[in-house]
Amino acid sequence: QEQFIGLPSYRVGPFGANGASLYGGWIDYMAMINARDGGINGVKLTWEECETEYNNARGVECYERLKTKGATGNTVFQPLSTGITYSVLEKVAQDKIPMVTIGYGRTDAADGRVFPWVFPMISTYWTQASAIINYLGTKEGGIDKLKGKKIGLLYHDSAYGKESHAILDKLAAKHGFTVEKIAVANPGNEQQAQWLQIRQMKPDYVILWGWGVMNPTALRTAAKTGYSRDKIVGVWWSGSEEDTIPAGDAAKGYTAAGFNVAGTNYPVVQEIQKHVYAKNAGNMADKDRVGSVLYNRGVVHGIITVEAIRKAQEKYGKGKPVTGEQARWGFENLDIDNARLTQLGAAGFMPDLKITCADHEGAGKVKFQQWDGTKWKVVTDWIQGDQSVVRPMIEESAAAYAKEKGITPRDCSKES
Amino acid sequence: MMMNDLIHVAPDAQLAVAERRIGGVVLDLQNISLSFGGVKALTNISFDVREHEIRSIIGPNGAGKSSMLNVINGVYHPQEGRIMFRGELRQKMEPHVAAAQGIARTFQNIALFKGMSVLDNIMTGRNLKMKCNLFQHALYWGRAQKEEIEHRLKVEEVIDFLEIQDIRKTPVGRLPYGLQKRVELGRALAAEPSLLLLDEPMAGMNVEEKQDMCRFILDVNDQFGTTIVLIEHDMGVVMDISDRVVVLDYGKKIGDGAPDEVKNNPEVIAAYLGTSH
Amino acid sequence: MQTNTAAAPAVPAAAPYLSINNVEVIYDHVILVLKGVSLEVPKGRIVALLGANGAGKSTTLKSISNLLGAERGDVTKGSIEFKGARIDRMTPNDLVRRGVIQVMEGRHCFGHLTIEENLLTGAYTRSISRTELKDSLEKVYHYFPRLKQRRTSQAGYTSGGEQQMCAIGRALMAKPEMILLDEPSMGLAPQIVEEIFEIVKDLNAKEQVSFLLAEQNTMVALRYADYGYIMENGRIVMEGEAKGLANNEDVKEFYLGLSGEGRKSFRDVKHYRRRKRWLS
Amino acid sequence: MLYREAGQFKVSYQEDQQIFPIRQDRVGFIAILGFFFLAVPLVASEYWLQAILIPVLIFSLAAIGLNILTGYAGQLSLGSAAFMAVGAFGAYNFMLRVDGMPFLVALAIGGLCAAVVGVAFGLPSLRIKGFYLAVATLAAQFFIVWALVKFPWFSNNSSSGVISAQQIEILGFAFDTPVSKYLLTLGIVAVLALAAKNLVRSTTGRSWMAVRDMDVAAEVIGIRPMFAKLSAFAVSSFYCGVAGALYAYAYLGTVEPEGFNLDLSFKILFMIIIGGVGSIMGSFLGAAFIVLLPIFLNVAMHALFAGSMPAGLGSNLELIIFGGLIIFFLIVEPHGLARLWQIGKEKLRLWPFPH
Amino acid sequence: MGFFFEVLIGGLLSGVLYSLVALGFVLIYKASGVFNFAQGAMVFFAALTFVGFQEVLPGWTGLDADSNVVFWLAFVLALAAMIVLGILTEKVVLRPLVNQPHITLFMATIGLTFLVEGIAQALWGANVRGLSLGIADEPVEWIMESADILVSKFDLFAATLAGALVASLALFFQYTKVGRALRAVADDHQAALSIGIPLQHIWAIVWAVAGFVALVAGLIWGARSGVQFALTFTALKALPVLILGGFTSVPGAIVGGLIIGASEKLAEVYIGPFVGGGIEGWFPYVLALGFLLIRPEGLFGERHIDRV
Ligand SMILES: Nc1ncnc2c1ncn2[C@@H]1O[C@H](COP(=O)(O)OP(=O)(O)OP(=O)(O)O)[C@@H](O)[C@H]1O
Ligand SMILES: Nc1ncnc2c1ncn2[C@@H]1O[C@H](COP(=O)(O)OP(=O)(O)OP(=O)(O)O)[C@@H](O)[C@H]1O
Ligand SMILES: [Mg+2]
Ligand SMILES: [Mg+2]
Repeated sequence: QEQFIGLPSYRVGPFGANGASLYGGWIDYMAMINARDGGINGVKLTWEECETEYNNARGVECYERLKTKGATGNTVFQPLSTGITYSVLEKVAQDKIPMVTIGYGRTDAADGRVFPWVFPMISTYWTQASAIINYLGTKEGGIDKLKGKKIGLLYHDSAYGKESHAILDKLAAKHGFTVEKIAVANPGNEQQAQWLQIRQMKPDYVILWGWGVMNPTALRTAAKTGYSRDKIVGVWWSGSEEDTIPAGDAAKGYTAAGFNVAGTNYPVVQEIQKHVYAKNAGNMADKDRVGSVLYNRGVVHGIITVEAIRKAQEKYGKGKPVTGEQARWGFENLDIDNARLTQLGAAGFMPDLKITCADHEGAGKVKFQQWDGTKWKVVTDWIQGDQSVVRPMIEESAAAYAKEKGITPRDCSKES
Repeated sequence: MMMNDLIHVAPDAQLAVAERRIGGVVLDLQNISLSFGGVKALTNISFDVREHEIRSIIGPNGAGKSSMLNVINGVYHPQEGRIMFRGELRQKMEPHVAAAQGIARTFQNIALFKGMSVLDNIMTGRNLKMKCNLFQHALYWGRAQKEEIEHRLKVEEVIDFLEIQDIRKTPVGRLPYGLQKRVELGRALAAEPSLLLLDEPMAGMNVEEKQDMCRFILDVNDQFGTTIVLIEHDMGVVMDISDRVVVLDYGKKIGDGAPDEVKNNPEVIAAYLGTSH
Repeated sequence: MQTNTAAAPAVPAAAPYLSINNVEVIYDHVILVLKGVSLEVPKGRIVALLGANGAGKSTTLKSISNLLGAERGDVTKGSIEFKGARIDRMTPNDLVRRGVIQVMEGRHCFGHLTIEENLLTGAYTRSISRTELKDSLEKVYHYFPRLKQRRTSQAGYTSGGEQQMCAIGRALMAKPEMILLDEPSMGLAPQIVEEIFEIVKDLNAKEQVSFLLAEQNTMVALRYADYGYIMENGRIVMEGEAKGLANNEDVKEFYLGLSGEGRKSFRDVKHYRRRKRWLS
Repeated sequence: MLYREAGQFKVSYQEDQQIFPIRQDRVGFIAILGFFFLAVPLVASEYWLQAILIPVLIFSLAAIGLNILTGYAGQLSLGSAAFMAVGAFGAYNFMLRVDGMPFLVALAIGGLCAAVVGVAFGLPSLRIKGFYLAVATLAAQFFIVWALVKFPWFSNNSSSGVISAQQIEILGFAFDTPVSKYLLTLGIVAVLALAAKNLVRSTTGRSWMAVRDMDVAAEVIGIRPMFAKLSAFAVSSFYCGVAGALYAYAYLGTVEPEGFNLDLSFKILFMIIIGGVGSIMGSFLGAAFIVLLPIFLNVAMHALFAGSMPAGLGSNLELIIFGGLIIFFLIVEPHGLARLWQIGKEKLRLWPFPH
Repeated sequence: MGFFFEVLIGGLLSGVLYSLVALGFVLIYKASGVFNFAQGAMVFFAALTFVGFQEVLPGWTGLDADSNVVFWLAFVLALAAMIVLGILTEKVVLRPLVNQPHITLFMATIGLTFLVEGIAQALWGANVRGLSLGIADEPVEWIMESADILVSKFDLFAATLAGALVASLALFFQYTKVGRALRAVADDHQAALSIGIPLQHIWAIVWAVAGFVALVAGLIWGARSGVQFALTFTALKALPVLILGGFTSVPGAIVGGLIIGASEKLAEVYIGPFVGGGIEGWFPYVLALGFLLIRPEGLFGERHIDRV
C-alpha cells in the first residue's frame, strides 16, 4: 500500500539553495514516518521529485506528469512557487488534486468557499504583514504607540513584493503610522540608492520584504549606511540562514518573522536524526543545515501533509491510500491542536492549526526570531495577525475573483 | 530617355535594337572633393558620363576609384562639388534613392547576400519594382503570387542572358568567385538600370571568363542602351571596350579621353601603366 | 626591369620539397571538391597553379596550410609532405614555424588594426628582438612604399590594393621558406602586379623562398613561374615547364586569350563559342 | 533512391514557386498536418497535450517570431519574452474591457499591441548593430516587465499583478478541454507558420535577408533598411505577441509579468539557434528540442538513478548534460537541426552513393 | 547637496564593481569576437570554488580556517581551477567552432553557462555561503566626519583593485605582441590562423585571464552579498556598462561603469519616486541605449567597418 506524493522541487537556479533545504526537510520527515511508523497506518509514503527550476512552464509540466503517478494519483501538489501556484490554480480544481501553499501563493485563496482546492495554510502574506505590525507595536509598548511612526517597506519589485502594499496601507490608516515604500529591482544585488534614501528618511523601522540575494545585500548595505539592524524586520522569506550567513556580521541583531522556528532541539527533528540520519539515509547533502529555518519549514510541510492524509484515512478507511479528493477533505478538516503538536514533537516548532471549510489559512500567527551572528534565536511567542482587517480583505478579493470567473461560493454551513 | 526593357523584346528582335548611339551628358560631376578624416580620397575631380557610353575609371590602387562610385550612388557624400544627374542638381541622398533613379551597381568585394540562392539574390534586384505589401505577401495568393511570377519571368531572362541557368537554386556562398561576380551583375541588371556602375567586375577571372564578362557588358550596353561606368585594372579590357577613360591618381584626375589618348599620356604611363604595357 | 625568368637558379630536380599526393577534399561532408590532386614544389622554385574559377586552386592551397578545418572542409584522402615530413595533421601555427605560410585569397587583413600592426602580427611566430623586427618591417616597407604611407590607417579603411599589399607584406614578416600565394594579382593595378611578381622573383632568387601560387592571370604567372599545373574541376589536367605550357596551343587559347595570330580584342570575342574541357 | 526530385519537371514558374516544390516534401507535409490534426487528438494523453504539445506549439510560434527578426532580418534580440507579455496583457485587457470581444480578434489585437511596442523598441536598430543591439533589446525586456508590474491597470488592479485569462469561446464554442485547446493552438500556429513561410519567400522576406546579409549592398540596390528592419520588428513582435496571448489563454491560464522574464527570452533564442537560424521548420524543431530535452533528462535521471544519487546532484547533472548537449549540437552542426535535416535529405538524394 | 554627493559617490563606487565584471566580457570579446555569456557563471564558479576550498582546506591540512595561509591557498587553487576551466573551454568548445558565426559562438557560451553552473553546484553544493575579505564594509570615518558623506572602505578598496586591473590590461592589449595578436584574432579568425597565430594558445590565455578577472570579481561581489547563485546576475549589471563603454575597450569598461553606476543611483533616488521606484533594472539599459544612438559603437568601442 503506497501513498504517492509528487514533489515539484527545485534544486538548481537562483533559489536552488532554498529548495535543497526545504525539500530536504520535507523528504526527511516522510522518510522518518516510513522508517519509524512504517508509513501512515501501514500505508508507505512514496514520492518523486520533478525539477521545476522555479520556472512556471516546467512547473506545469511537472504537475501534469505527476498527477497520474501512484495508485491513487498525486495526493497533493505543493509547488513552493507562487508563479507555479497561479499556473495550476484552475487545473487542480478540474483534476481534483488539493494544492497546499504554505506561506506563499494566492492570499485570497484562504477563502475556502471560493477556492475549495487551494490551501494557503498557517499564514498568508497579509496576516504576516499584520503580525509584523503587531510585533512592532509590542516593541514600542503597545500598538497605539505606532501612531506617528514612520515605517519603511523595502520590497522586491515584483508581484510578490507588492502583495504587502494594500494591507500595510490599511493598517497604516488604522494605526496612524506612515509607510514609505521603496522598491528594489530584481535581483536586488545592488541597494546603495535605496539605503541612502532610507538614511535620508530615517524611518523608525524597516520591513524587509525580500527574496534571494536581495536579503543579505539589504543587511550589508544597511550596515554600510549605518542603519541599525535591530530595527529591520524581515518576512519569512527573508528570515533564513540563507539570508543571514552571506551577510556576515552585518546580519547581527536582525529580526524576522517565521511560521516555524530554527533549531534541532525539537523532538521531531531529533526523531529524524535518529531514524533517518543515523542510518545514513538523510536527504541533505550538508547535514549541518538540518534544523535550519528552511529545513524545518520543510518538516512543517511534511507534518501537514502526513496529518492530512491521516485525517483522510480516518474518514475513508485506515490503511488505504487516499485519493486527491479524499486528501482534500483531510486538509479541510485538519486540526492540529497543541496536544497533537506535542505528540508530534513539534510543540513551539509550528503553530497550532485548524482548517475549516471557509478558512483555509488556519493558524494566522508567526513567531519572531533574531539572528545572533551564528544562529536564529526565538524572541517572541506566537503573534497573531489582525484577522479583523485581513479576513474582510481576503473575502473581498475572493469575491471579486468569484465574480470574474462566475464561481458560486460554497455554502459552508452545508458542508459536513 | 530610352527605358530598357528586358521583357518585351524577343531574343532575335534584340539584335535589331543593337545600335549604339552615344547621347548627351547624363551624369555630370563637378569639382568633387571627398576626404575621410585626414585622408583625401578625391580632390577636385570633374568629369561627365554620356548616355549609352562605356566610361572607364582607371588608376593605381587607392586612387579613389571606388570612392568615386560611392559618391555617384550616394554611399559617400562629398564635402565639396556638384553632381548633376539627368539635368538635375543632386541633393544629398541615400543610396536607395539613387537606386530608385535607375542607378545600379556591383561591388569590388563581392557583396552578394550570402545566405540566399542565386535566384533570390537576383530577385532582390527587382525589389523596387514590386508593389505588393506585407499582408499580400503573407497570403501569397492572387496579386502577390501573380506579381512574384511576373518578376520571376524577368529574372529568368536575366538568368538566361548571363547563362547561369544551372545554378539558379544554389546558395551563392558556395559558388566560385567568377560566378559570384556574374550573379552580382545579374542582380544589378534585374533592376533594369539606366546607369550601371561596375567596380572591377573582372578581378580574379581568367582570360576566358573575362571574355565572357566583356561580352555581357557589351551586350547590356548594346541591347539595352545602358550607360556603364566601369572600373577595371585589366588594361586590355579597358582599352578594348571603353568609349572614354578617366584616370585617377591619389585622388586627382590625371587624364581623361579616348582609350588611345589615355594610353599614350605620359603622366598616366608614369603613374599607372608602367612601361611594360 | 627584367621580365625574363629563364635564369632561375638551377636547382637539381632534387628530393621533393613540398609534395601533395592524391589529395581528396570534401566540404560539409557532402561536397567533393578535390578529386585526387598530386603536385610537387621543388625547393627554390616558383610553381604556378592555374585553372578556371572553382577549379579548386584555393582549396588545394588551404589543404596544404591546413586552413580547411575552419570552413568545414576535410582532407579525406592522400598525404602532404614538406621537407620529408608529413604535415597534413599539423596546425597552421606549426606550419608557419616550419616556414610554410599562406596568403589567402581576398586579402583578409585585420580591419581594426593599423597597417603597421597588421604587419607586426605577421611576425608573431618569430621570437626576435625589437631591432630585428624593425628591420623586417623596413624591408616590407621597402618592397611596398605605399604601405609606409598608410602605416597608421586602419586596414579596414584602405583600398583593395593596399589591403592586398598588406596581406602579402604580413606574410613576409614571418620570414617563410615556402609561400602559398592565392591570387596575388587580384584587384591590383598592372604596375603593382608586375611589382609584386618582381618581389616574388626577388625573394625566390635572393632568399631561396619557394612559391606555390594560384593565379588567374596566366600570362604573368607563366612568365615568372618555373613550372605550372593546370586544374580543372578538382583534378590536375596538365602540367609542365612554364615555357612549354605558355606555348601549348590549348593553354594559349583558353588561358591566355591568344589565338593564331595574337591577342584578340575583347570586343571581338564571340559569345557563342563553346569552351573546351579536358576530361570530366 | 526514394527521395529525389529527378523526373519531376516544373512546367511553370508557378509550380516552381510552390512552398514545397518537391513532391515527397509535399506529401510529407500533408501527412504531418494530418497526423497532428487528426491522429494526435485521438491518441495523445492529457499530459502530452497540456504539458508538451501545447507549449511546444506556442513556443514554436514565438520562435518563428524571433527567427523572423534574428534569423531572417539579422537583428539579434533578447526581448522576445517581453513582447509575449505585451501580447498576453494586450489580449487580456481587450477581452476584459471591450464587451463581447471575440477571442480571435483579441488575439490579433494582442499581437498588434506587441507589434507597436516592437517597432518602438526596434527604432534603435537603424543605428545599432549586432551585440550592441542585442543588449539594447534587453532594455525592452526589463522595461516592459517592470511597467506591467508597476502599473496595476494592466492587470486590472489585481493585488499581485497576476492576470487570469478569460475562458476561450469562439462562436459559442467553449475551448476548455485540453484537446480543444490543442486544436485551436495548432490551427492558429499552422496558419501563422504558413503565413511566415510565405513572407520569407516573398519580396518582404528577401529584403529582410538582404539587410541581414549586407545592409549597405541592400540599400544600394534600393531596399530601404528602415522599412525592412522595422517591418521585421513589427512582424516578429506580432508573432511573439500572439504566442504570448496563447501562452496565457491556451496554456497557463494565469500569468504574471515576471513569467515573461529574461530566462524565457533566452529560451526562445536557444530554440532558434538549436533549431536553425533562418528556418521556419527549425523553429518547430528547436522548440520541441528545448522543451523536451529537460523533461527527457529529468525522466531519464529518475529512471536511472532514482534514490541512488544525492538529490541535488541529479538536477545539476541535468543542467550539465543540457549545457553539454547544446555545445555538442553546435559543434556537430552550427546551423541547427534544420540544416542537419537538410543534409540528411541531401545524403538521401545521393544515396546509395556517398557523394 | 551632501546627499547628492553621497549618492553620486556611492554610485561611482558601485560602478567600478560593474566594470570589474564587464572587464571579463571585454577581454574575451576583444580577443575572439565571442560574446561570452558565461562570464556571470564564471564569476559564480570562481567564488564558489574559492569558498569551497576555504571550507575543505582546514580539514585537509589541519590549518586554522581563518589563517592567511588558507586564504591564499584557496585563492591559488581557485585560480588554478579557473585556468583549467579556460583551457578546457578552448579545447572543447571554441576549437571545434573556429570561424563560425558570432551567434553560434554566443550560443555555445550559453551552453557553457549551464555546464559551469551545474558543475559548480555539483562540486560544492547549492548552499549559500558567506565570504570575508577582512575589509569591513563601513564608512571611512574621516570623510564621514569632515563632510558627512558616506564612503565605504570596502568599496574604495574594490575600486582601487578594479582600477589597477583595468589599467594593466589596457596596457597589455595596446602594447604587447600577444595583445596585438588577440586583437587580430578578434577581427578574422582564419587570417589569424593563416599567419600562424596559435588560436588555441591565445584563447586559452584570454580565457584564463578572464577567469582570473572573474575570480577577483567573484571575491568582491561574494563578499558583498554572499556566494550564491545570484552572483551570475552580476552579468546583467555589466551588460549596459559594456555597450556604453564599447565591447572592445578596456578603458571603456571603467568609464562605462562609472557612468552607469552614478546615473542609475541618481535616477533611482531622484526619478524613481515619481514612477514607483525599482527602475534600476532597466534604467541603465535605456541610458546606454541613448548613448548608442549617438555613438553606435559605444563610447570607446571600435567602429564597425563596413565598406563597399
Ligand atoms: N566552404 C565551402 N563549402 C562548400 N563548397 C566550397 C567551399 N569552398 C569552396 N567550395 C567549392 O569548392 C570548389 C573549389 O573552390 P576553390 O575556392 O578552391 O576554387 P578556386 O580554384 O580557388 O576558384 P577561384 O579562382 O574562383 O578562387 C568550388 O566549386 C566551390 O564552390
Ligand atoms: N570609408 C573610408 N574611410 C576612410 N578612408 C577611406 C574610406 N573609403 C576609402 N578610403 C580611402 O580612400 C582612398 C581611396 O580608396 P578607394 O577604395 O576609392 O580606392 P580605389 O581606387 O578603389 O583602389 P583599389 O583599386 O585598390 O580598389 C584609400 O586610400 C582609402 O583608404
Ligand atoms: Mg576600389
Ligand atoms: Mg580561389
